Amino acid sequence: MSELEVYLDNGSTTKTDSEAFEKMKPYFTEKYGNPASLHKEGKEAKKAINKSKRIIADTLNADKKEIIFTSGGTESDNLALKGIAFENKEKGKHIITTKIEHDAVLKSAKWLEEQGFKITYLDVDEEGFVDQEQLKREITDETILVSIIHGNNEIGTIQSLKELSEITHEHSKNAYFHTDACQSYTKTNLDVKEQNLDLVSINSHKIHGPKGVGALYIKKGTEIHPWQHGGGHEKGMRSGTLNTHGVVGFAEAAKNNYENKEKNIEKMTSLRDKLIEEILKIEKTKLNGPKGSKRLPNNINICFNNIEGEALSGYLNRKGIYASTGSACSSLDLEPSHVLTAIGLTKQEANSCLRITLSKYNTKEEINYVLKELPDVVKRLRDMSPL
Amino acid sequence: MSELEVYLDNGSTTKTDSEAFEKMKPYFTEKYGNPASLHKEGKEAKKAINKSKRIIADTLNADKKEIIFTSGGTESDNLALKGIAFENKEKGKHIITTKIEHDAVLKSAKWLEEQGFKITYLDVDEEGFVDQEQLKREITDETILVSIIHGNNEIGTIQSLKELSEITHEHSKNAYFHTDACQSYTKTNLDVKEQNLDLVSINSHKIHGPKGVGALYIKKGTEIHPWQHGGGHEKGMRSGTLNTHGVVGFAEAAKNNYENKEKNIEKMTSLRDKLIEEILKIEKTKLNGPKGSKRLPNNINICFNNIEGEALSGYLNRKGIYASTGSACSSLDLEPSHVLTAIGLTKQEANSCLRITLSKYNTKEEINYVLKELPDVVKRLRDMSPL
Amino acid sequence: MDKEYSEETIDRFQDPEYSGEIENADAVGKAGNPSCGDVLKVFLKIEDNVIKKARFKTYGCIAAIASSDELCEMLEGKTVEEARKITGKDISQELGELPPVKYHCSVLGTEALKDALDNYKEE
Amino acid sequence: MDKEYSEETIDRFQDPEYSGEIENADAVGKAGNPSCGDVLKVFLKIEDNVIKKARFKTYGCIAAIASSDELCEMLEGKTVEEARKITGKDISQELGELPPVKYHCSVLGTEALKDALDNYKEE
Ligand SMILES: Cc1ncc(COP(=O)(O)O)c(C=O)c1O
Ligand SMILES: Cc1ncc(COP(=O)(O)O)c(C=O)c1O
Repeated sequence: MSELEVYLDNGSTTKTDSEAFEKMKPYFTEKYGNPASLHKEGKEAKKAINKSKRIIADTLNADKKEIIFTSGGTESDNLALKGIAFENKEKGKHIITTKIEHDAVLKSAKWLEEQGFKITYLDVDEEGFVDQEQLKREITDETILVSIIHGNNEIGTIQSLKELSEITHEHSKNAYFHTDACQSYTKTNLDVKEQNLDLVSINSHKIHGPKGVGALYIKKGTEIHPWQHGGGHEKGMRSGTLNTHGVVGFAEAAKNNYENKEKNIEKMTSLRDKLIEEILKIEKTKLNGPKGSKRLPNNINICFNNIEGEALSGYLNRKGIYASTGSACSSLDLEPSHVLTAIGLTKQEANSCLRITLSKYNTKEEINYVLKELPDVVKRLRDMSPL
Repeated sequence: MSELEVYLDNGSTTKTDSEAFEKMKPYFTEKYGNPASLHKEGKEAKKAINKSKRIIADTLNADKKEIIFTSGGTESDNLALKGIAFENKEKGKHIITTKIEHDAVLKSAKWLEEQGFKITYLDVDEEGFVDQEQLKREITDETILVSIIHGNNEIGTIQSLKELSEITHEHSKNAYFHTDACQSYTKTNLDVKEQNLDLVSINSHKIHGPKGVGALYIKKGTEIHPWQHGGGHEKGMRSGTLNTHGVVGFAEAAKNNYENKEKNIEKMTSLRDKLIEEILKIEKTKLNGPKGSKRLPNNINICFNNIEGEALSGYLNRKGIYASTGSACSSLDLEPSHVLTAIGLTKQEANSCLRITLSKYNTKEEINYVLKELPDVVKRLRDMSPL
Repeated sequence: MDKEYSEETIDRFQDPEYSGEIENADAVGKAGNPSCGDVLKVFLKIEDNVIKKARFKTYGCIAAIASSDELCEMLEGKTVEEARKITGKDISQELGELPPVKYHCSVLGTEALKDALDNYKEE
Repeated sequence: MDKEYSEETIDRFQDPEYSGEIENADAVGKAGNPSCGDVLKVFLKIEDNVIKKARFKTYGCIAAIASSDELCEMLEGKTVEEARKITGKDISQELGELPPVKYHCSVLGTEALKDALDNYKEE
C-alpha cells in the first residue's frame, strides 16, 4: 500500500522495547510463582518485584518503599485522587486540579464531586500553563489535594512542578501534591525530592514497557485509603496478585529509557522541531502548546483550518502514517477535546487538530516522508471542504 | 538439592501455557497499537480484543458484549461489589455474602459496610456449603446483591450456584447474583444461562494465562457504577488502556483449558484422590472440605495435628515441594484462615493445615514423590513438637 | 471507545468518487455547522425531474465524507420524489452500518439534500 | 504480604542443631499457646551456674523454630546471669533480623528461657 509505515501515536501507546520483552520472558513459563507465596517459586517472583521497585524508585529519586505497582496510569490516578480524598475527608473536602487533566484524573475528580467533595478546576493560559495566582487564591487549609498533570498528553505543555508544589505546601497545611506524569516520565526532569512531590502516577506502556502495569509513588508517611481491596498486597494499599512479568518489563523499560534519557530527548526534540517548523509552512496552520524546552520532546499538536481532524488522520492512515486527533468526531461523547478548548480554541478549531507523538524509534527518513505526504492530504481535504 | 521440583500451589498462581505465551508475543513489539485508536495499529489491537471477548464469552455461554476486561480477579470482585452497591443504593443497602469468600470480596464488603451498607455473612456447614435456609431468611427486597464464591480457594467446596441464584431471584426483586469463579473457571461447570448468573468474576493467572488480567461478566441490562474512571474504555464501565497482550494470552489459555476441560478434570481428580487417600493414612490427619465431585478437582486441604502449617510447607519447600498453608503464621495479620474457622476448626487446627493445589501439568511421578517425602517431614516436625 | 467503521465506509472515505462542485447546479443545499464538526454541501444537476448528477463538498469526519459520497451515488438516476424518500438509515445501510455514535452523519446528508430540493422547488 | 526471612533464619529452620530433649534437665521452661500458633519448650543442663547444654521442642512456624535453635546456641556456655540478659532483639539480630511481623517469635524464646531459669532458681 504505502511506501512506509510511520507510527506517530506514541502518546497513546508505544512499542515494547525488545530488551524489556526479553527480561519478561522467564516470568511466564519458568519463574511464574506468586510473589506473595513463601516457597521458592514465590520468592523468586518477590525478588523480581523488589528489584523492579528499586529500579523505578531510582528513576524518580525515591525510595523503594515509596513505590506501589498498579494496573496502569488510570488506576494510579484513580488511587491517588480517591485514596487521598477518602483518607483525608475529615480534614477538608476541597480538591484542586486543572482544566487540562487526562480523563483519568478529570473523571475521578468529577466522581468525587458527586460524593460531596468540592473541586476547583484551574484555568490555563493559551500555551497551557496553569494559573499560579489562581492556585494561590483558591487554596486553603480545607484543600487536601492539588493534582496537576506534568506533561500534557495533548499539547505537550510541561508544568513547573516545583513552583506549583511549593505554592501548595506553603498555602495549605493539609494539601498533598499529586502529579500525573504518565507522559513526562523519562522524557523530562522528574525528581520527587527536588520537586517536592507527594504522589506521582506513571505507567509502563507509554515508555516502551508492556501494557497493564503502572506505578504510584507515595511519599513516605503519606497515608492513603486503599481503593482495591483484597489479600493485602502492596502493604494493603493495593490488593491483587502482582503482575510479575509486567512489573519486570516496566522496570527494564524504565531503566533503558532513563539511562538514555538525554540522548532520546535530544533526538526526539530535533525531529519534533523540524516537523513543527515545516508543518507551520503550510498555510492556515497553528501550533497548540508552547515551543522549546517547556514542551514534551515528542509532542506536536497543530490546527489545520477548515479540515476535520478525524478525516485528516484517516487520510494519513492510508499513507501508513498513524497519528491521532483531538477532534470531537473521534471521541465517544462527540465533544471536542477539553484541553484544546481550555487553551482558548473555538470548537471548530479544536475539531481540526492533529496530534503527532514521536518516540525514540522514529527516524529522519520517516519524518521526511510525513512532510512529503502531509501537504497533499491537507490540500485534498481543503479542496473537499465547503467552508 | 532435591530430586524433583513439584509445584503444588496452582490455587495461588499457575504457569502460563506456552501456546498462550506464543499468541501474546506479536502484541509486544509488532501489533502494539492502542485498541482505542482509530488507525491501523489500533484496529489490529481492537480486533484482537474483540476476538478474545468472544472466546471468553463462549466459555461462559455468554455474549461478547457481556464481558469486560479488568486487571485481575481482585479488580473484578471489587467492581462487582462496589459497582452494584453504588448503582443500586437507592433501591436498598443490603448485601449478602458468605464467611468463606476470598479477601477480594470480603474486604470489599467490609469497606461497603463502612460506607453505610449492611452486610450479612452467611454461615457454611462443616464441608463449606452455604446455608440456603439462612439465605432465604435473610434476603429481602432491600437486598441488592448476593455474592457467593463458586469454588472455594482454600477448601475446594463447589457451591450449587443454580439453587443459590434461584433463591436470590425468587426472594428479592432487586438482588443481583454475583459469583467469584476465579478458582472454578474451566475446572467445573460454569454457565451463566443455566445457572442464571448476573455477574461472574474470573481471572487469567489461575488458568495458565498471564498475570495482570481478568474479566467480569455482566449480564446484559445490568447497570453498574464504574469504579475506575478515565477515558471511557469498555463502554465507560472500566477505563484504562486495555492490556492487549494480556487479554490475548488470557483468551488463549481460556480456550485451551475450556476445550480440554473434561480431560484435565479427570486427570487432576485422579491425582487429587490418590493424594487424599494416601495422606489420610498418616495418623492424626483430617481432610477439610468435601470429597468427590463437589470439590474442586485440583484442591487438597489437610490438617496435620501438632504441626504448624508454615513449618510444614517450609520443610516441603526444601524438598522441592511447593505448597501453601492457611496458617496464621503465614498471613500478614497473624490470624488463621477465616475459611477454616468458618467450617468449625479451632485456631490450633486451622494453624496446622496444608493446601495442595494441582494443575493439569502435575504427574503421577510427582505425586509419588510427595507421598514418599511427606510422612518423613511430618514425623520430623512432630518429633520436634512439645505438644 | 467503541467505534468501528465498516470497510465500505473506509473505502468511500478514502476514495470518494463524487466529491466536487457542479457549476450552474440546478439545486444546492447545505447542512451542519463547523463547530459541531460537520458541514455538508450538496450540488445537483436535475433534468426532467431526474437527478442526473450529484456532487458534494464536506468538512467533516470519516463518516461524514463517506455518507456524502454514498448519498451522491444513491441520488444519481433517482427522481426528485424518490430522492426525498432517502433516509439516514438507507445511507447507513449502504455503508455497511455506521457506528451508532456516527449515525447522525448520515442524517446530515438527508438534511442537505432536503435543503437542496426545497431550494429547487422554489425556483 | 511482606515477609522475608533471612538466609540464616531459613538455614536454622531447615537444619536445627539443638532440637531435642534433655533427660534429667536441670531446668525446663515453656512459653506460648498452640491456638496462637507457637509453643516453645526449652531444656537446660546447668553446671556451676553455667549452661552446659540447651535443647528445644517447638511447635511453630519458621521463625519460631529458627529462634529456638538460635537461642539454644547462644545459651550454651553462658552463665545464668548472662543468659537472663538475652533479649528478643539479640536473637533476631543473630538471625539476620526477623521480619517485623515475626519479631514476637524471638521474644517467645526469651519467655521460655525466663520460665526455665525461674524454675531453676526455685529448686
Ligand atoms: C497523562 C495521562 N494520564 C493517564 C493516562 C492513563 O494511563 P493508562 O493508559 O495506563 O491507563 C494516560 C494515557 O492514556 C495519559 O496520557
Ligand atoms: C477465589 C479468588 N478470588 C479472587 C482472587 C484474586 O484474584 P487476583 O489474584 O487475580 O487478583 C483469587 C486469587 O488470588 C481467588 O482465588
